[in-house]
Amino acid sequence: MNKPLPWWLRPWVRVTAGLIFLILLGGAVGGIYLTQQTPQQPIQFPHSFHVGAGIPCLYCHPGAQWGPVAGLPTTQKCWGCHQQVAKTKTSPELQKLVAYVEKNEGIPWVPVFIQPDFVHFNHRPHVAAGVACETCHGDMTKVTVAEAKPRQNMGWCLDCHSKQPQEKWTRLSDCSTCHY
Amino acid sequence: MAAEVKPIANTLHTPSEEHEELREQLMFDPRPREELNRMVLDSMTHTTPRYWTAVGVLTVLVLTLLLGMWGYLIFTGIGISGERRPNYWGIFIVTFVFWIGISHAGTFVSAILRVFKAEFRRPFTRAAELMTTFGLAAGALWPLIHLGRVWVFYWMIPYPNARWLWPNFRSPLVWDLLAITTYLLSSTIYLFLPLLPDLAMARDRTTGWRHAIYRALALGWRGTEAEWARLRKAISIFAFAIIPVMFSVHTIVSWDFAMGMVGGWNSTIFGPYFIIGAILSGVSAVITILVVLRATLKNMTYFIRPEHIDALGKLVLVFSMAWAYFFFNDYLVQWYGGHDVVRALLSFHASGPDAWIWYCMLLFNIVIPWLTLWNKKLRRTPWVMLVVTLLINVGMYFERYTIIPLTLGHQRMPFDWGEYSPRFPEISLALGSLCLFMLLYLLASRLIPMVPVWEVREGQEAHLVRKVGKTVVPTVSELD
Amino acid sequence: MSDTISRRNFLKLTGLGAAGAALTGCGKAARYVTRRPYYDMPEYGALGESTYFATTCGECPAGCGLIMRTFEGRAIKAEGNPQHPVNMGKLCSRGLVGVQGLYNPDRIKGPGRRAQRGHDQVTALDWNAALDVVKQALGGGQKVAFFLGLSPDHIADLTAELAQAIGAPAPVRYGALGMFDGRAGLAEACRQVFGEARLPYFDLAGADLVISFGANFLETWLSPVAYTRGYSQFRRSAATGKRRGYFISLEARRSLTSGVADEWYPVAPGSEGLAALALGRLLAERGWALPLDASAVDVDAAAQAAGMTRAQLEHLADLASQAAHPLFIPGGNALAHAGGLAAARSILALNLAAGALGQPGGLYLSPAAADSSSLRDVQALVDRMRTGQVETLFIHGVNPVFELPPALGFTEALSNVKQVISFASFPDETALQSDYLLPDHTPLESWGYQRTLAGADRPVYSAQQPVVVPLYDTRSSADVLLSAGLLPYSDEVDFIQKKIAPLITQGGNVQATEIATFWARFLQSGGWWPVQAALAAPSAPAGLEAAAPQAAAAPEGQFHLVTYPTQMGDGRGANRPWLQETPNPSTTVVWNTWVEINPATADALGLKNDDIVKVKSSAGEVEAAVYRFPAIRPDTVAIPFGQGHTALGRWAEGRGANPALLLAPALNEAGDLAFGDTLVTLTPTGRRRPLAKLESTAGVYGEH
Amino acid sequence: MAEQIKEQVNERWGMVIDMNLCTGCNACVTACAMENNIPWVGEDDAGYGRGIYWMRIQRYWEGEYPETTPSYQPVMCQQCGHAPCEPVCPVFATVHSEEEQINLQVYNRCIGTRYCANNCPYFARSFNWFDYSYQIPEPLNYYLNPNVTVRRRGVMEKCTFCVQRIHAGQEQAKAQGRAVRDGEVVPACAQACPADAIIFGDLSDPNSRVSQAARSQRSYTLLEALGTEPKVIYLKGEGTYGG
Amino acid sequence: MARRIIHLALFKEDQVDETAEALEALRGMGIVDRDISVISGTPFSEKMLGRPMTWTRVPIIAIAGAVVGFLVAAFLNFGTPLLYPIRVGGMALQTIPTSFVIFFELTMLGLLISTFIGVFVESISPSYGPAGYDPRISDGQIGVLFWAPPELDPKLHETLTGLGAEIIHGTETKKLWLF
Repeated sequence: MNKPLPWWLRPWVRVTAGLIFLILLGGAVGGIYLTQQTPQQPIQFPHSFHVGAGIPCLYCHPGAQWGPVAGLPTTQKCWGCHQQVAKTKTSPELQKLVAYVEKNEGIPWVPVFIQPDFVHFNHRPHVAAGVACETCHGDMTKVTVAEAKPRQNMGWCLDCHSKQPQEKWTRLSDCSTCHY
Repeated sequence: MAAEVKPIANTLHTPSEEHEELREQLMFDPRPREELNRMVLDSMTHTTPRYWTAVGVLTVLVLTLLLGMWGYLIFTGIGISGERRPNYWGIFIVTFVFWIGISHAGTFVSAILRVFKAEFRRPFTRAAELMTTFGLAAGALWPLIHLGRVWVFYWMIPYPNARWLWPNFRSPLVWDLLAITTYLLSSTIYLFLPLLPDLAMARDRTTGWRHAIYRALALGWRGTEAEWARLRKAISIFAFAIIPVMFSVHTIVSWDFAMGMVGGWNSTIFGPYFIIGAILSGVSAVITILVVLRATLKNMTYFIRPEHIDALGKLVLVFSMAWAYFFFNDYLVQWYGGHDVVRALLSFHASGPDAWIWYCMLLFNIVIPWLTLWNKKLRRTPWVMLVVTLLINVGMYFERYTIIPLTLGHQRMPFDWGEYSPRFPEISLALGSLCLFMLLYLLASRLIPMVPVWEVREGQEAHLVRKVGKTVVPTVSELD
Repeated sequence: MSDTISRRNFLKLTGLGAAGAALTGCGKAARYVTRRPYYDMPEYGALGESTYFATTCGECPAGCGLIMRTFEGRAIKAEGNPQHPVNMGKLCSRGLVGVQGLYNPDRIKGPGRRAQRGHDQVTALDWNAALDVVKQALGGGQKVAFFLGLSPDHIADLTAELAQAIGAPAPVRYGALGMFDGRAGLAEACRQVFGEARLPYFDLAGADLVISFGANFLETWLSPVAYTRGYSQFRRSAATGKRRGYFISLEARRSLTSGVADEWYPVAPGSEGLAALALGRLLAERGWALPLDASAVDVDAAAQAAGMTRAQLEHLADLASQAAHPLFIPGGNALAHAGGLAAARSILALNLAAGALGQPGGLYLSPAAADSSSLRDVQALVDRMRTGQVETLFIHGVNPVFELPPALGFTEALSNVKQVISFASFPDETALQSDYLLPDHTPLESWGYQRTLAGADRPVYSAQQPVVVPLYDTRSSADVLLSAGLLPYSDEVDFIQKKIAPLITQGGNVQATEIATFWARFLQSGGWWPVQAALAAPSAPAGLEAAAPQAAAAPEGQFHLVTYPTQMGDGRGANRPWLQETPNPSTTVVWNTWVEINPATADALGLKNDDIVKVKSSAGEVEAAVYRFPAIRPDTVAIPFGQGHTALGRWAEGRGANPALLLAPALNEAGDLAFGDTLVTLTPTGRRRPLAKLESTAGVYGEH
Repeated sequence: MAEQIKEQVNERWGMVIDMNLCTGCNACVTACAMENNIPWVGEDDAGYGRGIYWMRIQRYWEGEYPETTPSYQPVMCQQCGHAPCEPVCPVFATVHSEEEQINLQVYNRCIGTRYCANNCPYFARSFNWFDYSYQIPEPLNYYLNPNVTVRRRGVMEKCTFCVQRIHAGQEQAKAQGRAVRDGEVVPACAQACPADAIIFGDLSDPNSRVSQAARSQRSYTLLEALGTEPKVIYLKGEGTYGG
Repeated sequence: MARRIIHLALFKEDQVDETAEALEALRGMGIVDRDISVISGTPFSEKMLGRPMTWTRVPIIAIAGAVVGFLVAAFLNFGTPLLYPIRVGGMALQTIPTSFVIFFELTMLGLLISTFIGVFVESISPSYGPAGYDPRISDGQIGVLFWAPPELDPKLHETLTGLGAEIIHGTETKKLWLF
């Protein structure tokens, strides 16, 4: 007997349901992917080259040693070296820097390592405690444009904090250390 | 309808006059199993336009009043409710306690009566257990609705996260979560286990999608001796274990309040007080439901007799008295203790702008039951019982209202005294959860055998004539 | 000016959009906010470190010193300047919410020309065109008039010079706060008693007994932060080794100040002078040398008129005669009567008799002459406007359409002025009636100075400097006025530097030999002041006449009206949402206007809390909700000032009622508005509108 | 440098409020709001009891006219040692800081049960009924303090003793290799208070100004009978000032 | 092993006594209890039909579940506070009075869930008795399923029909559940 298929078995229902599912899944995946993407920078700054040239991190990000924010280099800081670098005149990427200098504008760097609003991070104690930059920011000799290290979440922070001596743990696990 | 079916007079004992009343209550006019099966299945498959209208209306109401409003609440904020400083808890928690209370009696009636082998329980245990499950389903929504950030409610669930930060097991709310989860799961299982033979029965007599559902749910039930033995064992474990769980649930709900520092809440008798209140409201709700089922569901006049309602009515009367005792106990001690805050609070309950709630609570929970339920005739009149039990539930709702927002409003700092009045979204959500309960019940009434046929039949067969010497022993419990 | 400021190296921050924008929780926009950098920003400014600037609070004329915390080019938090002699690191609510003025979204964002007065439509104007308008207008000579607010002082000095240069009448300087302070009366009384028209400064810190006659010095009077500081010292004993100060207040309504008084006497409005005179007589009997002859005063009658008993006055006299450093403070409410000047004189004379002049715990005279005008001058200006003698009116720092009693006719007279040029930063009522809007910077964006008149024991030049780059296309009014080239100053900063240059030689906290260094240090420390307390001691009195003002009791069915400014100040605070939400100290009401009525009176009138009542005087009427205020005379009602705006942006508009509508333009001898003599009737409207308040509305004070 | 810094910091922050000096002017309330990014809620919600005040001045009237006297009681989170709000939170969103010995509210952990607010006998907690801070129009949000989290709807908040200032002070002291000085850390309310009625400091240091004031015979704590061990101490009544 | 034919003898619902007799008769014919299973729509105890006691693991599973629940509770109560120690309200990290609540709830949860799991697992696990089913069982009829050698067929038939049973030879083992 050729019974009509129940509605949930009909092809168009299944195709539609499948499509809706795929769209939702795609949206979710895409949304998550977009938030995890490394942002576009105004200048494709090659960290690997600069670090390889022996420039210490704190030269361009000096705030890390005395305050909460490491800071992004100003146009002047770049220009301080680059006006003496021959390549500045030839490299198309560096022409952008020249343009900023000529316009007397800052370079609109996009900060990459950003903690959420409710997390208050301070570089100084970490630098003072001897934490190397690459512990959190990755090995910059292998990175050109800065990339966000994924999953810098609270568990990641605590992983390191919990390895500290016991007497520090009270402070390092205190909620108000980061959240207020 | 029932009159069409003739009793199998040749095989079964004809009741003598003096036992007739008792026997009717115990359904001592037995009918063959086949007949009972047919009647129950008939009630499940028989739908009228009125039924579909009710389902449609309730579905729309649930979608708008409950789900729509909840969505709106989530997207705008708890502020659309009437809560404010200092009444941080309002209708949300009142309704939560109300539903948890309702959900108590289902299990209470079923498990306690099962444990005590009270024979009259048989036809309505299923209806009561369903009430428990759906009452819990409606109630368990409320802590979620109440949350300021419901999208992270799972932080209350104990699971290992990257931070090794677990819930606070010293918080009564976590106890609540565990207790309600336990109770919801166990009461659902407790509903399901005795349902197995009936599902198998339904499986054998249906086709199409119903058959598919029942086949899946009946777990291949055949009725072998091993299966029956297993079932008996499991049911008796449940009947004994679920009673303390049930008591713990409402005790823990009461601890949400009693553990606090709020004047008027910090009371050691809140646990039993809440339990008694819950059972009072729950048994009343069972009666309400039975009356409604009897009037609306096909063939139910055979299974649910005024005598059942009568017996439950006696229970309600007893619990109304017990509730009054606990209420007085709580009130007197708090009043006599003489703390200024509490005294001001108690006089606020009785004389504040919302005093009518307090008086209605006493009227509905004490005066009306005491005036009506001593009378057997009234107890056997379904519509009277419907009215009385509905009023008791309103009264119990008022009790929770008095305990929660009205008490929160008058605490230790008069500068921060406040009044609470629910706003439309809260009322809508509360009505929506009532609609959800009714909708679930309506749907279940057409999906699940509302009468545990095998239990009824078991009872009836157990009453087959047993001669002990020269007398006839009518009940199994006496036989044991 | 803009050239000067470019050194400040700030850039407005638009990209980061503050924490608010970074709140979405997830998504690209939140995680990777594009930060627009501040080029030439000193590096520390880009490193998440706050930068602090000393400046002067512009929210009221008291001139408290501020330390503004800025962060990445944004002004974050106003903190008090601990060095500043006026506030010593302390601040009041008004100063604290100054940033909500700076970043107010309703600010006027650029110059414009209004198509029609009273209408919203404004066509944007180029600053060059605007400057031409000003230049042309200034050519009008004596047909030009300036109406200025009480702050800042450098604009006043500049306009005074400018007026002189073009032959225009001297600028009129007036504001609601001055009106409520009774400034003109106070200065005039000082002139009569001490020979110099200056504002007095009462050294609360050194006193051991203070009797206040209607002075709300803890809330708004003259320099509330300075007086609260003084009050705090007055109440302590350890610091001075003396016993805790004792404070008595005579006021019809228990204001914030009277609220902390040890004794409060609800005297009838207008009878303060009489009470002071009677007290004087009793003190004279106790051996005080009163500079005026009070022997004619009938103490019993005076006590009765004031609503006191003789025993109470005797008690006050006993306390005063036993005190080592008694102070008698004549406050705004005592001065705002027909006999206000006489009252002030009587009260100041008590200080004189106590011998508390020019020493700790006594009375000083402020160094500078009180340069605010009296309402009489305003009335003269209104007359000139009405008769068409004013072609161009420049308005700066004041909102006369709102602040002045409409009965004075300012708004009507405005229609006879050919062009009105407003420098307002906010679209206030007066700006709405102006033809040209040439918005000035808000105080936190501008240069300037304020001479402290009555809040410190020394002369103070409080420095004002921009803490952020101007947010919008606004321009300093001083620069605008100087652009006409009529004065020998290149720009605002040049003007200010020339004005403060004489201070270099006077020593003080800022030491420098030439103006550049002096200027830098002047800005850095927040102003100039002598290191030591240095105020003139008042001189001996001339013969004083003892005029006993007759206080009239309110006729049956009518009530005295007390109008007092709240944290809204002269009304400009109404567009600061947090000032609106800060509870009024006495009533805890927020966001609205209320009428304070004694509960007994309210019962007699059948009024409950939140009932809307119509308050009617000879000049006008307003409606507001009733607040049953237990500490007010039964024959008096009080309405706070500051609300009832018809303009001034989203948070101020259409909120509450403006009691100025009720004030008749009756002046007293000193030229002050005798607003305390206003009589009103109350008519219940039958409507209700619950007042928003912080205190419990449930059953604490009787009503459920 | 790092070696010199004492790792164990044992401050016990406390506050003394002298009620004889408090004039009830509400400057502290405003200062608190401006420092801590507290949003305003508007007339309707404020009137409805949704105003967010980390501290508020309770004004009570005493006596009959004409002896009607207001009494002003500034009340903020009392930073209880035995805080009733803490154990009831199911998710540890309000916890006791071992480090600062104060009560913490972790906004990002809060799920909004509002249990803590019920259980606070001082009513010191405010709930974000709506996204109030989210509604702050541009550019008014420019003044928001970057050191304080801007709260969104559905979370509880309360006075933190300006913990961001405490941290900044400790951080600065540490960077300079010294201990925090008395008076170096002040919360916004104490900083603004024109009457200087609020003293803040380290109660564990017997010589600090706040400790000396707390030992005064005039001192009392709010709702002392509840045993919450508040860190806010009030001074009232006659007696010599300062102990 | 050769496929044995399953026989099903159906008795009316009131023929309990006859069923018992039939079982007795079957045993007399040399069919062991293991090869017989009784299916019924109403629970009859083994005693009533003279059958050997059946044996179930449900109670043991239930107790095992309760023990697991207890251990989980112990971990949550006393283990988790150590993982991230947070102090609240001046209480100790691990409080005994509050732990009773958790212990109780989780033990009960373990007990009840595992009871169900026991029932479920035993229900769907294969049974060794003769399979077979007839929908009439759920009408209250009593079925006796048994394997019998073909040579007994006539005898069986005679005996069982004599007791009033309806005999179905070689009942098919219908699939009653999903798998």
